Amino acid sequence: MRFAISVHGGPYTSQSSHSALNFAHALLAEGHELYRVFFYHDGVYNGSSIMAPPQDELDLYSEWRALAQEHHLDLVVCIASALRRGVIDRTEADRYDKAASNLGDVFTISGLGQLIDAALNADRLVTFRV
Amino acid sequence: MRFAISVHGGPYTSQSSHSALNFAHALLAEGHELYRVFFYHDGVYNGSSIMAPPQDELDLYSEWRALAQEHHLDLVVCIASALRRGVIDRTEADRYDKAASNLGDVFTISGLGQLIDAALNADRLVTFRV
Amino acid sequence: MILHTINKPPSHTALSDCLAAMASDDVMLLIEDGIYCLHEVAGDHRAHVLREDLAARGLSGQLPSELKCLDYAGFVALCTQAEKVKTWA
Amino acid sequence: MILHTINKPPSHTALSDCLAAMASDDVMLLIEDGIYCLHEVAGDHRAHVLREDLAARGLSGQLPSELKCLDYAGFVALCTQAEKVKTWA
Amino acid sequence: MQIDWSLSVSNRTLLFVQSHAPHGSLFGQEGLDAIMMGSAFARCTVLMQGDGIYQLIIDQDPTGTNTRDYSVTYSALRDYGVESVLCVQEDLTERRLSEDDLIIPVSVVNRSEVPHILATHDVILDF
Amino acid sequence: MQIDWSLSVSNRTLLFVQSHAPHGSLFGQEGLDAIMMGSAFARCTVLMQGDGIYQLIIDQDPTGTNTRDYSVTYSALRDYGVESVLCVQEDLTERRLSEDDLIIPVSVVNRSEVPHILATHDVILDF
Repeated sequence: MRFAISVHGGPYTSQSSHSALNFAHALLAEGHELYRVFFYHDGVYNGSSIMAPPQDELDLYSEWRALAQEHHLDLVVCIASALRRGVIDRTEADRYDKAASNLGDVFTISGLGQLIDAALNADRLVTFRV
Repeated sequence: MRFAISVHGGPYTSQSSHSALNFAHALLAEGHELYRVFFYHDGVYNGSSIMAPPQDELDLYSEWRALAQEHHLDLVVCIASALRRGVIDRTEADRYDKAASNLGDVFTISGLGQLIDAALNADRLVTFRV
Repeated sequence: MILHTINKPPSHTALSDCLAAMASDDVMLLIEDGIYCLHEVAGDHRAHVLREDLAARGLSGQLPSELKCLDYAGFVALCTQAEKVKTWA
Repeated sequence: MILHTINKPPSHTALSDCLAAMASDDVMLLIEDGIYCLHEVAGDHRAHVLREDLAARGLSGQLPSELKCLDYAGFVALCTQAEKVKTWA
Repeated sequence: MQIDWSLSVSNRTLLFVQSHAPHGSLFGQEGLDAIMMGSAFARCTVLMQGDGIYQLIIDQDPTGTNTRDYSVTYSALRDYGVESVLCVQEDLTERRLSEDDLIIPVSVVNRSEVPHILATHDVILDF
Repeated sequence: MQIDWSLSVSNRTLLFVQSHAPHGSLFGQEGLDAIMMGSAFARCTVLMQGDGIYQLIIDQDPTGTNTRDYSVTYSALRDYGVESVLCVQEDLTERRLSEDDLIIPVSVVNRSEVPHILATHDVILDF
């Protein structure tokens, strides 16, 4: 079955990122397809490549990165949510004249159409909320 | 009277940053002293200099920056909260081998001792929560 | 005298938690989404509402006449009159 | 058949909102802080709890015997059996 | 964004559920952004659930809070093809609100009808 | 961090209020960090209020959630000089908890005593 996941909570701040990651692992282990993970609201902070969590805590960014590379996942951060929260790639940094960018390389910035597309084209949309 | 403010919510995501900013303006206008603004939990995201909010919305980062420069404010983001959430200055970026830093120049990263110091040395601590 | 701030609607426990913890000479200020508690605190002489948050939520016309309405300067003044601030969220 | 997830304790409205919106053949899964609702849903044949979240909160020993306990693989299976997922937070 | 409606509109129906009060958090505003986007691709229904109904109160003036009055955007939903904005009678009553307090006409349903509303849409998006 | 206790300990008393369940959010864990820091500079009391009492449930095992079991850190509070961890009898009862379910000994107070607790500390830090 084809799943899509939407993540609303910021990493560490809310459990939703941890739960979404665990759920993604489980569905892939069961042989299902993960069509897309769409990061919305504070979920976009998951895309930041410059988080430095304590060494005895899960490194969520590395976890998403490893999972995405292993399974060729489509990890999308919502552009509107991300811009106002300061999660940007090089292109957006240039466009808005910001001195740095922080989006990790396995994440892409895209519009809300990607959420709607996932809702319409996946068999199941599972949202992890704050 | 000497005030201290603690901000727990992320910019835009929760109203707490807007409220704290409005409260800071008001107390300074009334002639009070603002000993420190301590950003904790998601409040540390206020220190990101790479947010790009829509043009018709308040630019919280610029607002904090202008207020701090006008009144020589001590704006402190909690180091433990900030590191795990990816709000870091150049020093921390180097220490943790991160490709970028994003902390604005009117903010400083420091420890929780700054919150306790503010609680003990200000006449009033006002917290803006999520 | 303690100033208690509430920033959640009646559907959360903030209001009832606050009321259970307030002394008779304490004061309360509804801010942010706490504004929606305005009917619940009507008649409580300790209750205040923040004018800017009230207007933002479109409820200026529903303010019970006995509720004291303050702007941010009044919020600051209330903090100076109270010995400390307790927040309920 | 709809799968309803709840991730807040009984002090929030998530549980009562969910119960009011559930059909008799829907199912419910307590996740995250929704685990703390386990006593409130005991006896409801539609209720399930997520094992990992239950253990994290130290309540494995308090699980009412009639409540179905699932791991993440079971959560995934429940999603496939349901037509869609509704979340309550 | 250019949309070829004849090609892109899906047969699946989307139910958007707004459950948060406005201004205190960004959930409502970002949820409405998602509704607008959804309306371009599918038939959409909006359910203002619980505290979500507060988003529709008329005459919101957030000048003093510096947040955004996005409630006016709800008035544009009809132009986007969203014909059905629902709210629950009990949610209104508990909050001392009536339809006259709202910025747009809504379809008022009873709480007992919510299970049917959830059942008759293909996908639910919660905010 | 080196602390010269004789110089730095304040006369003011701090009341830390923990009001969130653990794991679902980071408030409890970061609140406890603040308590530990506070204990180095002042006399501190901790009040586990409402859902905050859930933080003290014994035998939490977040291996499967990948969150952190910081509840064990509460056991160290006494060594940090924090002698008083309070909780409210009604909060326990409503959550079907007893003192035996908790990882540390607590001082159980009645809800009616909370106003006095708030009144008798100089500064309140809420989490």
